[in-house]
Amino acid sequence: MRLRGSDLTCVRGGREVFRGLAFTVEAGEALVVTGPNGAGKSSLLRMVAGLVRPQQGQLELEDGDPELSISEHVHYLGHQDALKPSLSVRENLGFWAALLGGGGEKSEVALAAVGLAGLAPLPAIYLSAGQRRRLAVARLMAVERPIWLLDEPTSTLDAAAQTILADLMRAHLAGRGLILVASHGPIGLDGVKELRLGQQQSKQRTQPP
Amino acid sequence: MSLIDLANPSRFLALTARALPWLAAATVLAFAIGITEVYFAPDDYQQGATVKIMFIHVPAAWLGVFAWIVMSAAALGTLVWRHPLADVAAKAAAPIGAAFTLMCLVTGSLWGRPMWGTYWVWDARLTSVLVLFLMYLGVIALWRTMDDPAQAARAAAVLTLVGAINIPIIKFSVDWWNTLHQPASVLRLGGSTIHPAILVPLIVMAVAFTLLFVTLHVAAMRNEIMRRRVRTLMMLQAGARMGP
Amino acid sequence: MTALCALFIRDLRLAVRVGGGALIGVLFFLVVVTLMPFAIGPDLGLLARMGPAILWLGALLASLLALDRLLATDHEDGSLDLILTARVPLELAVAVKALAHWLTTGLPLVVSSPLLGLLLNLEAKASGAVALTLLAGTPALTFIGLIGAALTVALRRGGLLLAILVLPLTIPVLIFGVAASNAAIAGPVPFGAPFGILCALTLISLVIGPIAAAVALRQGLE
Amino acid sequence: MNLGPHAAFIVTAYIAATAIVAGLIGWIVLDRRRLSRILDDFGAQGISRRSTRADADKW
Repeated sequence: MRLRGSDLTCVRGGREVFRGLAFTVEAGEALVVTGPNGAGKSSLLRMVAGLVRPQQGQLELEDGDPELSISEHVHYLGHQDALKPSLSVRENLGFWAALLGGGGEKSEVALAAVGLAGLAPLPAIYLSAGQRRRLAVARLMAVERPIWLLDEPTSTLDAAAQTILADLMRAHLAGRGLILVASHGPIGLDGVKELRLGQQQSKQRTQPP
Repeated sequence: MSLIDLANPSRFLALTARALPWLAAATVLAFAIGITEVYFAPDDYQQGATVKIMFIHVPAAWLGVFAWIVMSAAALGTLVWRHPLADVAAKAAAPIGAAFTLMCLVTGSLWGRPMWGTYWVWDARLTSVLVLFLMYLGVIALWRTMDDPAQAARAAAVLTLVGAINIPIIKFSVDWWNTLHQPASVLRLGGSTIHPAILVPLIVMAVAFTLLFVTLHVAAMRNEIMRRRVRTLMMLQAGARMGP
Repeated sequence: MTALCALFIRDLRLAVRVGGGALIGVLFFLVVVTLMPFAIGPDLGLLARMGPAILWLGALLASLLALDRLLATDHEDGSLDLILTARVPLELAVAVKALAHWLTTGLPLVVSSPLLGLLLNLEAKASGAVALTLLAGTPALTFIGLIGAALTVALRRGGLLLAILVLPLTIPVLIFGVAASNAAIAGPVPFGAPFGILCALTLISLVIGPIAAAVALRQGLE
Repeated sequence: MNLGPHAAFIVTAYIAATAIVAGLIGWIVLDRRRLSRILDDFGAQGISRRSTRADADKW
């Protein structure tokens, strides 16, 4: 499986966020998207998830399920945790597992893996920001999807949870999955490709055609 | 046993655990006497046997007002002294007051049907009770919408006190509106002079209803305290699990 | 199918839990209908004649009131993004959400309307007719409202705009709903004709609502 | 006892009043059972207000 973007241009609110962006991610590879604020890291991830339309350019997925669109291949972990405060931890995860197409038992395993098994019957309103993030991460395990799009996944996670997430990512890569991570800091993986967003634009500015 | 002792939730639970059976027994006893009195009460020369509905209708109306007074007193406790037990008292009183107000409305319309030929007329008293019912529902909705009980208590307290000031104004306006439109043929519920043979059972029933309210209110307050303990424990549990 | 079921059950749960506000609409309905006689006067004959119109207007405003929660809460907490990546057509997903919304806000209005009919001195037959037309017509209100909810989903204060967008679209439903109720009570038009049109309006909005809402949501992606 | 021509309304009024009171009592009793079960569960897990934090003793 290979995800390729070519000549991508993103315009948001009349402002050009990036232009002529190209990248390739192979199965078993992780691509870390870096750059200063406003460089378009989140926009790129949302674009792959099908939540932002590219102004120009193409996104292609080779060897994917031909019946499904790219956005139906992805796990999108955005800035928001998509949790309902009045539902319990288990109900929250169970709902996303069922909606995104996963099984019930895996949800329990996922809850245990992120250290929330003991809190399963608790309404999500009682969770701290870090615990909410863990619950969002549990989604990645509860449902199998080949492409992971993680937007600042380590923000609000403590060291232990960051280790759990890094282990999850390694396992996903070992299972021939793809990962795109937008991040400011280290994500705990070795040997990953990097895509610098701000650089590319400044390069274009310094070397005019 | 001073009021300060009562004001501690744990003490309140311990004390009411002992008091509740006695309250319940007193309520049952009062109702037994009241129902007997009602059974032997004479018919009204004008309204016949339907006057028997009055023995639940009027006490229910009284409790509908009384519960709001209790809530207002509790609201003062919440706003002035910030006492958590006052929050609990206010929250527990709202659904009970609403239920008695509903009872007043239902019995009133069942009483009115033989008198007026229709289940509802926009009679000044009944209409005021209907507005009171709506205000109860508003308070309950406010309690249900806010998650933080302390915050909800303050909001509900303000609403309750505003309501307490407004209810007489509403009552006056409705009376005025009603006399403006009132067709002369409509019979008013409840006369100004009540025969003693009817007054005695009415008072006994009012006492029985008040005892019932106190019993239910105390029981509901106990539930409310337990609900807050559950909430506290859930927050503690979430906090205790911060590690992996 | 399990995905849509899960969405349906979750929306029902959210509506009945604390803060869900499933019964706020009914409360609003009750208050609006209670206010009417204060403006019109307690003339029972007049109230009975205006009853169906009052009930229909109340139900229309009440169902409008709850609409801004239909999609906006899911947008605010990021749930809508994930629903877009689910392997179900967006049209069906929003239709299921609208259906759950109707069950928790529209149906209580229908159920409570006979009770409010009592306050307006409607006879049992008239109350029944109003309830029947509301049962047939309120789904149309929800599904037309779905379009407005999708259009205003990204706006901070979309509630008022939503009302302005949706209310003109509901005029046909109001016309035929009240007409059918009145036809059942007094005539002279037979009940069947306006009621048939009302049902047709509902069926059309059941189809158009989700499709238009899905288009609006996809267009709204930036 | 002769309730006159409107006996049905009187009986209905008393039944309605009884039903409302029964509803209140039922709600309070069921609520109490549910809450004490949850509290017992917490007790079984060894979580109590005193064991974890002192200021939680408010309730």
